Amino acid sequence: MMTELLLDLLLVVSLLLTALCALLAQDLFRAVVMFMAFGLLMALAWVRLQAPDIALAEAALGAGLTGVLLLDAVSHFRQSDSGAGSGESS
Amino acid sequence: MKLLLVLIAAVVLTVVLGQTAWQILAQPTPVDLRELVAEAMPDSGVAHPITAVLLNFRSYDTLLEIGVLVVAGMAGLSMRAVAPLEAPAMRTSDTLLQALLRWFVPFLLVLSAYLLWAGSDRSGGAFQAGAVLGATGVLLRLGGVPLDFLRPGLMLRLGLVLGFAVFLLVAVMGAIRGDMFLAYPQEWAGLLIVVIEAALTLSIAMVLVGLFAVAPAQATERDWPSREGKR
Amino acid sequence: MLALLIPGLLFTPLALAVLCLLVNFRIGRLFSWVGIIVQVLVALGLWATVADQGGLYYDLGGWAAPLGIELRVDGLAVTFVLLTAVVASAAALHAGAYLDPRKGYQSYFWPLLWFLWAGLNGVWLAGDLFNLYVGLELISLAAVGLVALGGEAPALRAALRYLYAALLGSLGYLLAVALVYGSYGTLSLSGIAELAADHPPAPLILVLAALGLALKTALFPLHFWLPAAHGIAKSPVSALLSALVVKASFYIMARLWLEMGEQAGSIWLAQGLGALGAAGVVVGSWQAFRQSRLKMVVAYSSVAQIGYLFLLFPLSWGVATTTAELAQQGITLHLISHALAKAAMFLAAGNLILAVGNPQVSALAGVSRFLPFSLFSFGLAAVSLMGLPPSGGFVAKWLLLQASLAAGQWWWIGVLLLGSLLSALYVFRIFRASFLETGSDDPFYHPPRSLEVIPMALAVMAIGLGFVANLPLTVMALPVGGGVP
Amino acid sequence: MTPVQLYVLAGVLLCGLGFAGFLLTSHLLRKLMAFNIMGSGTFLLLVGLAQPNNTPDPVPQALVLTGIVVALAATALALVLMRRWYHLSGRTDLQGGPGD
Amino acid sequence: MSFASALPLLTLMTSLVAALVIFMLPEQRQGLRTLLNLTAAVVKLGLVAIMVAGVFRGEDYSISYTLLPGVEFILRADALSVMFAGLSAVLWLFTTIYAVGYLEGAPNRSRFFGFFSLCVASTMGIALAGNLFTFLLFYEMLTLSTYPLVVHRGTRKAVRAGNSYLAYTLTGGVVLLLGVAWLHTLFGDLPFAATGHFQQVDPALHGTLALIFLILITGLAVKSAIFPLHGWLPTAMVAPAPVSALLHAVAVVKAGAFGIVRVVYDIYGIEFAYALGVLEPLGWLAAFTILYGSVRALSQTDLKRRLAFSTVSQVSYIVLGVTLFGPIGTIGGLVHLLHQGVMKITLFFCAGNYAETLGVHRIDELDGAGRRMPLTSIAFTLGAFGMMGAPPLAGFVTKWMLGSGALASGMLWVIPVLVASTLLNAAYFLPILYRLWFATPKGWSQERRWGRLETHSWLLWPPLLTAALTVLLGILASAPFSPLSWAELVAAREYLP
Repeated sequence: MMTELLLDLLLVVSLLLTALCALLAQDLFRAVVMFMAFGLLMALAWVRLQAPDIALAEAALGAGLTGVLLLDAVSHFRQSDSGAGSGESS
Repeated sequence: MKLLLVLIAAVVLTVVLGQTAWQILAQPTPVDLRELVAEAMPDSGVAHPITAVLLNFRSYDTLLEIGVLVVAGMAGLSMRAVAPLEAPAMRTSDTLLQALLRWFVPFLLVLSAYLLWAGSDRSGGAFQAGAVLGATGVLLRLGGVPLDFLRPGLMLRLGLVLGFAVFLLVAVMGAIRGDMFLAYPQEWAGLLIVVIEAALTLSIAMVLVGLFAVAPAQATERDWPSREGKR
Repeated sequence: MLALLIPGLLFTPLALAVLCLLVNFRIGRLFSWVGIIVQVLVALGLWATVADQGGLYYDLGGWAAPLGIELRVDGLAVTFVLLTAVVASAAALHAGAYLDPRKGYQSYFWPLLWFLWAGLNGVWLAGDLFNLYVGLELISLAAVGLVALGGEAPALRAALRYLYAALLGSLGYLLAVALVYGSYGTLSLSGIAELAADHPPAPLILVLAALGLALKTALFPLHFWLPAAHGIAKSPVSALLSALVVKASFYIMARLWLEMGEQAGSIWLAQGLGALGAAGVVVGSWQAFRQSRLKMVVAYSSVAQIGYLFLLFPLSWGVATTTAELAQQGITLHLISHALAKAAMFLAAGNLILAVGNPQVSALAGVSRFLPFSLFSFGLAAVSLMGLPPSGGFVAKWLLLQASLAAGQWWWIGVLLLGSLLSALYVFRIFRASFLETGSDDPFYHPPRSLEVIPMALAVMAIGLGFVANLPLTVMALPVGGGVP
Repeated sequence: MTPVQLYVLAGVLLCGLGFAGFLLTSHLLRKLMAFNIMGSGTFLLLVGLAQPNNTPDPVPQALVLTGIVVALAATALALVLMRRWYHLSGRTDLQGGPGD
Repeated sequence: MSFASALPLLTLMTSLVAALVIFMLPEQRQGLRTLLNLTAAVVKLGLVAIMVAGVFRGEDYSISYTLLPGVEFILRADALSVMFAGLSAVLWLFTTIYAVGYLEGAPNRSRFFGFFSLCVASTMGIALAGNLFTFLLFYEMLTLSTYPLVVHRGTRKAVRAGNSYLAYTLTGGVVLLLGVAWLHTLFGDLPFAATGHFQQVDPALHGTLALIFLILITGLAVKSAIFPLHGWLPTAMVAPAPVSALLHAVAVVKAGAFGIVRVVYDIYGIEFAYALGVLEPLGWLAAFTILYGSVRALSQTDLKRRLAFSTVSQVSYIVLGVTLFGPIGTIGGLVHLLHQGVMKITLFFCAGNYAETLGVHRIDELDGAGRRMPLTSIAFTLGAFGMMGAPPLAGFVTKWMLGSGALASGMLWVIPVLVASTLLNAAYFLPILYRLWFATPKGWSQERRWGRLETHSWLLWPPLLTAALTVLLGILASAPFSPLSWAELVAAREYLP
């Protein structure tokens, strides 16, 4: 019981950390990779919430496809834009 | 200033939301849909409750949701004509990716078929299967496989709306029979749901690949000469 | 009868969306003409039936409410369905002549339009919170697609800003839905309304929904995305967006408020929303006055007119039932007359710009002499917009004044009266420009009659609403009578 | 503390995080990720709040599935628009550029 | 719906339908347009005549329609409304004839005559409105339909005048709306009824009622150009002469004055209003406006502007008459509503003739115009003497009644105001008359000729006829159906037995 809760806690903390990294990473590429990791961790969280269907969908759609789409976009922007994003926030 | 304001707003949101969520968790709900779902399952035509909810009890949501997907696909398609499909930049010469694809694609196709089939009695279903199929398409595109059906034309648009059209036809059949919109005849429910799911899988994949394909390819310096000046 | 009308209403727009996607612009136009006839007839039939027999719940898929999704077919919903049929038909007919069929991307106009129409019908009738979310998203994405159509840089920019605002707004609403489901275990609006008395909803639910939906409705100061999106889109699209799309999110907000406001609302939320609405009236009007481009004037005017809608909240919270009814009637009439008038205005503005060949207000000199018809439609619409009699807008303003006086909330009176004057300020700026004489030569292109007649028809309806307001007011008050047909 | 409470808390925090991220970044791609993070938080709340004892409730799970697809559609559309906007203006935000 | 109850609606429709058809007519169809205009004017005159006869016999023409729950749209012909309707119908006929001649060959005539007809329709609506709500509808419609007439010339100056006109009248309309809505919230729908509604009202509401009275009068005072809300009137002079004639004599300022009459007599009731103590301040304001307008008129060098300030002054006679508690004062005010219209329209027609024929706008250019245009100048002279109140002209009747009314009600301070105003009238009209008849002509640079007549015949007849009316109204003041006897009829109904 306790270990499970610890595992859950670990999962939640890493969820938050990856989310934070995805938002704060200077490099856009790294941000997207973090975002994909976030998606995979979300899939795990869904398993823990007794929702295997969502877990599958999250892995396939959330992490997988969204990630690929984002990555492709990054490579599109990348040449001129690496590391500029968050710095422009006003 | 903005930073401060937004942070305060976000913190307030988090605290109040957390507090409310806590109260809600502590109180039982006056209605429990689980029982209703369990009662209605035998009439749903499928064995998996989530599939039953998605494609039978709340099928109207799903119908509109596929509509959203088609709209997104269409809006994307209307943007095309900047990057021709055959743009050289799209072709990759990465042999590793090519090799990977050769092994990976069949696996993904099988996985997609499995997910679709599994949907009626356990986890899985059209969305997951469609997503996997879509991912396969995206990989193929990244690998430089031309995928002729993505050329602008009737085939692409037909693929885009096929699932939606099938769903819609089934929906209106209910009304034509004198029943409610979206009602299935009970003995046919299982089969109809499978048909809808199969068509949806194809369309979902199509929309996703389509949207991926129409995004303008990497811009070259001469496309935006003013860029440097702004920096 | 209803057994066929409701499926017809849901099915035709979606089916037409599919059909139109598969063909080019001209054939799509042909299909759409047929679709328009069907939709208008069905909407009229539905309205007449409900006016005659009262409203009802329609269980989609044969599954009754909390498990399935029910449609709430009451007087208010069918009134808006009819309004949508009228305005969307006008915009579609106008677009058929206005858009250039030679541009390939224009063929996407029809399917997007039909999806938008389907989404709007869905939202008016929805009786389920999550279904409202999906409907809202369908509307938003279709609207974004319409704004972006053609993919020019300014349009893209407007579309992106719009899309992002819409996404954030929807999430706010979805959060509220999550909280509702967590509290009640059901999503059915009627079910929640029954439960709300014994299980008061958390105040945050309404606040979140209000914020999210206010962003989508472009309530000041969350209106930043609206002028660009409505001002840059093609005129028929602008007409749809201003007349109907922003109203959909407001409608959801209003329905939530009327079901849960008594328990979850507070005087702060009610007065706060009203105050923001009032600020929107003033700021929007002033901004409209300062715009140099004709369509931007009309777009900012939407920001101002949307502000009035939010007076619903203070005027229906903690007041006598009759006062709240007055406020509801006033707001509904305002919504309808604004929809008609604003659509007319955008279409007329489109015609004027087409004729003058220049989007600036100052380029309108001489228009009154050579293009009196288009200007006159614009003027009639403006009469309703300013709330001057005889028009739907005036009757709405009258009811709102009555409600404010009866509620003893005199501060809204100032807003209503000042708003009238401010709207006159920007409207008459346009007339001033067009009454200037330029000379005896006619330098303008004359749009075809078919283009000119449509805004006139809408404007005449906006005016005529002032004379027949009693009828829609009676019908929109019809509650659900119960039962399946 | 039960696991569900933990995930609900995570949902709340993700919402706050995504909200702040959405407003504070100007890069369209980052905004989009923030939107998705906030969306994930909302979905966690939707499911988590509905099953306080962690007995699965198929209805909210189905809703979340629908929600994920809608979010994906929006994301994909945003990406297409964003990439085209970048193509035409060379910008990845909406602060300036043509038509402002 | 019988013919009798449809009469008010038909009267309204004649000009409304005329307006719509005229809007549709192509610019070149001048003959048809003129025919339409004149037919509509004559038909309307006929309908009003029938109603006048009917009301005299004691018949009641009324038609109502429920616009909203609790809000009625009422058209009703009572003694007061047919009085105003009759004035409008008669003067509209003259003005139409005049306008056709005046605008010959000018552009935008479809627009002009369309809005012209709408304007008259609104005035008819104001006359026939059966309750405050209906009155408000037409009052606002009047604002909208006169704007295109004011800016008709399309010059920057005209457009600026239009702005000022709108700024005043729309604000006034909004204020009036507030008052009407407030009354409605308190008392529901209030049809106009002789002796008013508030005899038995709860004394606790007196303060509120006084405040609402102030609001209503403020809203109405804008159009009736009571100081300090008169600023738009002189500016609006850039409009074409027939428009000025209509604005000053019939439509706009009279609508305001008529509204004040309605509010005082048929909503509050003169006795209640007097008891409330709101009449006397209004009387002072009217008196001040009378003097102020006259003094300002003295210093104007532009003919139309001088006439405009004269209007500011003269319209307040009506208001002054209303505030004099007692039947005689009432009669004086009501009669002036009609007499002033006839006299002032004569003056504006003449001013238009001078401008069109001789290109004269300033008073010092009028030297010797009487010899060049004797008929016009005779008409002008009659109008001017009428304004000054010289017997036996129309203006004398009103001043006499006002003076007697003041004496009867014991408001003696009114007498010096009347005397001073008469002197001032003389001071600004006599110099004009002197220049017309006795100064030597200096020649006119933009003179135009129309064959034998001194000016275009369509421009000549209207002022001659209205001038003749000025004389007749004075001489035949006590004849049956004269304005005076009609006003006596009205006054008899407005005071409690």
